[in-house]
Amino acid sequence: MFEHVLSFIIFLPIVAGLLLLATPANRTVARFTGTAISLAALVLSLDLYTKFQATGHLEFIENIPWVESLGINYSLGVDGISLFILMATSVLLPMVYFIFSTKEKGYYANLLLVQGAMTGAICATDMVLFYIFWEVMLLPVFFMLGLYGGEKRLPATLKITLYTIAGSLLMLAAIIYLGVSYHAQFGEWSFAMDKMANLNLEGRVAALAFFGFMIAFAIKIPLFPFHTWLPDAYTEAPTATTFVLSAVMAKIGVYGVVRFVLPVFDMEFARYAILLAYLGVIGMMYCGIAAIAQKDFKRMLAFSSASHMGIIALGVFCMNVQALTGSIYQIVAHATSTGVLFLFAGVLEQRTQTRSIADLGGIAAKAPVFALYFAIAMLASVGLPGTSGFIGEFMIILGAIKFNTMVGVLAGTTLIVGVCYMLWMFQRVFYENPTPQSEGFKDLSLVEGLTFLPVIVLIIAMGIFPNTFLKKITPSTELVFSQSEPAAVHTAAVTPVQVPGLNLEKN
Amino acid sequence: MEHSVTYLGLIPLFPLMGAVLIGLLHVFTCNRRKLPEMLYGLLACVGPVLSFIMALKIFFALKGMPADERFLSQVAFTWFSVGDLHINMGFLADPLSSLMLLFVTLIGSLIHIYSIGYMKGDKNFGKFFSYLNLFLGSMLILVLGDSPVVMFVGWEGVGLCSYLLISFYSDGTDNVLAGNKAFIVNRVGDLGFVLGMSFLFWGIGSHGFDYMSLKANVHHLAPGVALATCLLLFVGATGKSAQIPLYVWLPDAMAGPTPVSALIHAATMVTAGVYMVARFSFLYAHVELAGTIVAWVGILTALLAAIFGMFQEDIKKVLAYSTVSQLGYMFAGVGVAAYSAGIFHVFTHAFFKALLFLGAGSVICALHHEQNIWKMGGLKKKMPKTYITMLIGALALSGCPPFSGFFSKDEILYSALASGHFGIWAVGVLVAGMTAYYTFRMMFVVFHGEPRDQHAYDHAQESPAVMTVPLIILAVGALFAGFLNLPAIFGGDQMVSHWLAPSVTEHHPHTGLFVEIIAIGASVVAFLIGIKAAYSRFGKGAEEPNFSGFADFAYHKFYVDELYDAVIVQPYKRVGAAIWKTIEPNVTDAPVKSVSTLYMLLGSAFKILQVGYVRVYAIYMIIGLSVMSLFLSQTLN
Amino acid sequence: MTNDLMLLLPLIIVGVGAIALMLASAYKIINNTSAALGSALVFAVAFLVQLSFCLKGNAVLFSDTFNGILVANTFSKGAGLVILACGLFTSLSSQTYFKQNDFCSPEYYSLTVFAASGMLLLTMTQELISAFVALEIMSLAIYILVGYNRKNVVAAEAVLKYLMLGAFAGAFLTMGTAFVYGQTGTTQFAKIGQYIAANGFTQSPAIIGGAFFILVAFLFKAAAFPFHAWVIDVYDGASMPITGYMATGLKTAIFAVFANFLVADAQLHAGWITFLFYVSVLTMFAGNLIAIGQYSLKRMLAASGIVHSGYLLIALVAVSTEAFSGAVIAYYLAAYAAGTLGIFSALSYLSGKDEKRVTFDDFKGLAKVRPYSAAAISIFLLSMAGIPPTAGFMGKFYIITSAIDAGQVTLAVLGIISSVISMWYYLRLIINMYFYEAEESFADTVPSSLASACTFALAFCVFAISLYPLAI
Amino acid sequence: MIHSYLYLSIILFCLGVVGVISRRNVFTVFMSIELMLNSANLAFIAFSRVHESMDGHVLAMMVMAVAAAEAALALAVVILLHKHKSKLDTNVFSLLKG
Repeated sequence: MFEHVLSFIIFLPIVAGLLLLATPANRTVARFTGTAISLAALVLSLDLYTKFQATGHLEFIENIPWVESLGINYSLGVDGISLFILMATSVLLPMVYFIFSTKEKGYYANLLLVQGAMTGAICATDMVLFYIFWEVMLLPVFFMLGLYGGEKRLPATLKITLYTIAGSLLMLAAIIYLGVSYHAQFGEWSFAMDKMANLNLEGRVAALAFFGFMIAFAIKIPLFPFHTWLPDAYTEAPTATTFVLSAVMAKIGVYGVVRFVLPVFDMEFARYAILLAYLGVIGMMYCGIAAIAQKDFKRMLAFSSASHMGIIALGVFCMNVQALTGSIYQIVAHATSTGVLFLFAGVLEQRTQTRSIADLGGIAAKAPVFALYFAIAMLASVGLPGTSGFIGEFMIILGAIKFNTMVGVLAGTTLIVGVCYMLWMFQRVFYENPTPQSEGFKDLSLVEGLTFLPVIVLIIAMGIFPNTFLKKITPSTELVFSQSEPAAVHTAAVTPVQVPGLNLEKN
Repeated sequence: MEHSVTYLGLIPLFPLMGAVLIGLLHVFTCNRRKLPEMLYGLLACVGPVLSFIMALKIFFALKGMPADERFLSQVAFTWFSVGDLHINMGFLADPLSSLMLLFVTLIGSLIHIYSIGYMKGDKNFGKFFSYLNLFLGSMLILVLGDSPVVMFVGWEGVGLCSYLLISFYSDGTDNVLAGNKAFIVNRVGDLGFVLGMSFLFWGIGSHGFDYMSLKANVHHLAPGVALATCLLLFVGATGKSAQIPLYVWLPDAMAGPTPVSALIHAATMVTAGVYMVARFSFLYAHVELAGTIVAWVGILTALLAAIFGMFQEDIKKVLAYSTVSQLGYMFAGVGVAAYSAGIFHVFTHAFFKALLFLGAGSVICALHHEQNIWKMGGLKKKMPKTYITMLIGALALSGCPPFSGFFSKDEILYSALASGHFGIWAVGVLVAGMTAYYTFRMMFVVFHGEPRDQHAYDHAQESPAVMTVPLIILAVGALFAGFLNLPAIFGGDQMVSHWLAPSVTEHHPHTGLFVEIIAIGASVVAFLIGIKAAYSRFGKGAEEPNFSGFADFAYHKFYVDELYDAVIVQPYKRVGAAIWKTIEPNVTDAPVKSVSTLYMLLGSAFKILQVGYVRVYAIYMIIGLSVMSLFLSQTLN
Repeated sequence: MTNDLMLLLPLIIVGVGAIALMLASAYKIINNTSAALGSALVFAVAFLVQLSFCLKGNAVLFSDTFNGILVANTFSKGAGLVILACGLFTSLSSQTYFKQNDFCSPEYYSLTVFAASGMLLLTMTQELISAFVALEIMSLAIYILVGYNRKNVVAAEAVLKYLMLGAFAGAFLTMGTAFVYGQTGTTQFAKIGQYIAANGFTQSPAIIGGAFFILVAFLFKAAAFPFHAWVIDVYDGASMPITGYMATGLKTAIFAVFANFLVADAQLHAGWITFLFYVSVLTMFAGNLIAIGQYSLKRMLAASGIVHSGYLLIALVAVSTEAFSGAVIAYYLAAYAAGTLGIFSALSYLSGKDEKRVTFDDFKGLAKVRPYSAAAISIFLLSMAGIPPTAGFMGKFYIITSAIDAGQVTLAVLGIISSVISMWYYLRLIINMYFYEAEESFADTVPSSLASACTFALAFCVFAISLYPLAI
Repeated sequence: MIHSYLYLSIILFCLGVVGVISRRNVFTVFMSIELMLNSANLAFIAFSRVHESMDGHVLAMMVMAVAAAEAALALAVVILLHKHKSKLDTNVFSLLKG
């Protein structure tokens, strides 16, 4: 069984979800099934984590030919980069079932489906398979958002769906282009990710394919200025969906860049990295500043999430191992901080029936445990040392300085930007005097407290003992750059797009 | 000599564990039944006291070593390691950090004890001590960290704790705002720190990013990068240590409980900047320009804060500006490469400033949280212990020989003069006079003269022993700490300077006795003039003045807060609103919207074309056919 | 000879079955239901026979059978399979449809089978006049089926439009055939190809003009821009199962003969590439733009049919004349047929009496009342939209791959953009079904029926086809 | 000689096209289509003569047969339409549009 553990982690939730939808199960059964299956996936993932060798290469490989004439395989595998996103998915999603109960069965079924699809996208090592999971993971979100979202859910649903599909279809064209190029250059069909690094891509079409990938990922991440679907979708979506979107799905966009764009399009990447890095930085500042103007705490968190994603994406564009590792680390950290903040926002909304910051106040005194949890997640989100948020952010800024001083300095402002809106919100919601809505605020129940506890512990543990986690990531990230070593030789000949900014070496 | 030990990590761990324990106890009990305050108090004091004992142990361990090999280190574990970047969770105790450790833990412990009395009856008693312990723990990490990154943990930690403690009375909006301000302004500084670290790392960090390795490789650093690093790190220091232009948070930080102010101003937090510059003395010594900039920023801050201090009416704000001003001195000291003098001033300042704050707290407590000095007066009789101890503190602050402040401040001014920074020295002397003036203005108004608020005066009484005993201990420190670094001219042997010598890169200029006497003389004269001026105006009781002209301007702190608000805060908020209300829907989202609009328009156009007349469809076919024929004849020829 | 006839067996079965059904209904031997089942039986038997031929492996290319008029290769067999399956599902869902509509007579099913025989012949034909005859066999049957509801003026209008424009296009086909015959002296694809290979395509205006006219006729039947305008109205006027039949079976047959004609010679194909490029792009976009403005589901599906014709034209542009297998086209047709037929069979039982529910709004909240039907419809829509893991996605994937492989990157990208645009109107129906409260209970729909069985079988097919690996 | 037949055929074809797109009467339209088909037949016969084979004649016969079937259907449709609206103007039948 263990050689197929990835398939199990992927298809257990999918099959369970489909069964739930197909049978007249009631919502208690659905919730129970969801809990059990997601816990089962967690157990499998933990087992996988402990057995992971950290060689830097893919492990737990499964490979079954599918469309042999085109070299499409059902192939799975994880390396240090995907392992962490996989773990974030498996660890975080079970929480949802414990926290929110007043929903229909389809809600749980969709959650299971999205979990399976996301895991599939993370583990797939064939581009076509990846694409299939990539698209499939949008569908449950579409239904969850449309069925269980807030009042203005329909425009938000349409926008996120059309926007992301538009991007991903462009990626499909790019994927096919890669497959065809591989056929042209090596005489055999293949869509395997690891083979694509051997491709020698040049010219205008290659640049277009690069943008095909980049736009798809930029929309998913979302990178400025492709983020406009985000505030509405995050705000209107039910909490669990927002959580899934921000904690995992957005990360798969970043993961895609690392997996596809970085090894395959080394030339284009070297040429456009600076532009993309600026987009990341601008997005971070833009969304961070916009967050301060929000009156709805969920929307504020949405902007905050977008702001952080800008920084995470930046780490990938900096083309050095510190920044990349920082990004991967920050992916998990962000999932545990901002992602969890969305869950807390859901708890707030559930108990006070409002999302307006102005309607709340004084909750810290009413609910000290909740306030403590919230504060820890918030501090992780603003990157306080000792929490998970710091390590990644620090390494990204460090790497960005190396990449381009100007970008690095701007990236550093995330320290300030993040803290501004977070403290402002914390002040309004948790400090000051209670309002009628928050007057009877109940603290977290024992079950809720225990459910969140692992994440809170994880936030602290990731801040204090990051190396236990990094040990599994770094072999893979270091490999990304050692693999493109020969490419680096000819990327040296590439003139990057001219953007103002100092270079450290020139100082 | 065995330099590797295993107990360094315990020093910050004691208070941190206390913080976690107390915090959890508080969180889980505060809304049910209250635990006795004494339990929290005891738990809270255990950590700092144990740390203090450990600090003594370390001090003596170091003392037992040969002077140039005085260090202890501990690598607890690898914190993170990626590529060239290896960061250990490591601790380093050398003379510099051991000195810091000693007084931080000592004063920290005293403040903890004092707080038991001060916070009596507060509903968040447990929370307060949890924060206080956390604060001290962070500071100890900052002091002990063996690399800039570990230091940064404490650096940010104290920032966080200052936020938590300043907004401790969290139902008041102003308090929380003050907390926010402290955290955000500190974050601005932290940005500088992080960027500085990054530059340093890419410059020389690949061989190891701890102080030892950095010191060994500092000569490889390109001059430009070195200057940038120094200045960026100094930006961090201005944030933490409240220097121009980031000093604005410190006076507002008075919103927190008074022991917190004492802690922030004396033992932790604000001295971190000075300590950091001293830590990086090898770097600053490498770039002279950076040092000069540091010194000038410091001394100008000292001047500015002294001006503000002369017109404050809140007893704590007077002290707050005096702190900013004294910090300016310290930076002037480290800026002119007199690191030991700067650190010595940190050391003495810790005693007398803690003393003054705790004394002020005692006064405030006695007057039921009245802080306006113009509502006080004549308290000398009611609170003799407080008065005497505070007087000692005030004399030390003003630089009256032989109190501790005199020696340390004098050392700085002398160093400035000796190293040829005449301007800095001159401003320093001026500020010394102003310091004496505003300090004694406060003393005279509060303790002398007639009571201005009879009702409050009648109810005022001396504080309990748990508060006064720390005052007395601190007073002893404020009196005698100066003798530890007695310069040769007074027959001393500059113990502290020699102790610190292995840790900091400095060279003592050799000047004649004449210069030294000028420096001392000028300081004493300035002190005397200042105290005379204060006495003549406030010595026999004075009424609250109405400010006008420059005084009014200074009373309003040159409107710097308002300026920042108008230039930075409000525009920032407006930009945020503009992005959300205007830019996002009309600019960023415009392409998306216009595409969908275009799409719908084209859709309705095509709908019109479906007219329903079959003849027209035939015409479409013929038109299409004709166009295609044309096209064909074009392409095929 | 026996072997040749064996390979024609499906066609023979269908033809004989059609005649038998016609006679039986003329003599009133059978009622509507048994006619439906009878036609379904004919289709099923023919389908199984065809399937057994397909599974038997590579058939011999017998170019001289019937003097080179017909051919039975993998492509024609695959297309034949699709057509027979379409016929089968159409018959079955018609049976349910006529439980709610009362204009049925047993001849209806006979005509369905007749149409299928024309389609089958069309897939196999290798000659212009037999193509014309097959086309007309198919079309005449379909004309009648479109106007079958004689009491309905809309159906009459639809048949008028279809017949008039169809005959108009048929005239072009004959004129084109005449030109090609005049220049080459033959009407067989293979010999035309030889002639062009020997003498060059661009040299002779008669061939160019003739081929152009033939293409116009095919493009008309395939509903390509600018010959698409009739499709919307005719599909709208026809009854549900027939609309589905037209959209799938007829299209399959047309694209089969289209492809067979185009690959007759490399020069012929090359000569039309640029032309077809623009036609396919315009077809996709025109279809999309028409579709977004529609309120009626049938009209929307008709317009989406135009878009899919555009994709198939991409495949035609990208086919290789040397090693033509038609696998991509056949796969796409199968995938498209599964989706479209599925929707129409679902609509056959959901639309109610006299097709009273046909607009988007009529299906609001369907998921609350009929969750499984709504789920099936969503699957079909997603397949048509090309969302994985449905057959529609794989079909689109193969088409785009073949286009890029043939160097048509621009066309591929435009195809992708078009499918982004198409997403909106497919999603619109899903949104209506799922995200609104039910306005009515759909109580009058036939609860469990042949049509619903077809629907779920097709929903299963959508996934099954997607997993079936294709050998290009 | 062949050219004359071809010109005639093309002229007839064009007349048919013009008839289809310009006339509104259903009958006239169908007659125009018949004209087009017959012009094609003329071309077939003429080409048959050029190639000196009988193929063209066969083809013409085929086309005539199909045209006859179509015409029969067309007449049925005409009757149907007349029953509905009592008019044979094609513009009357424009319920389906948009």
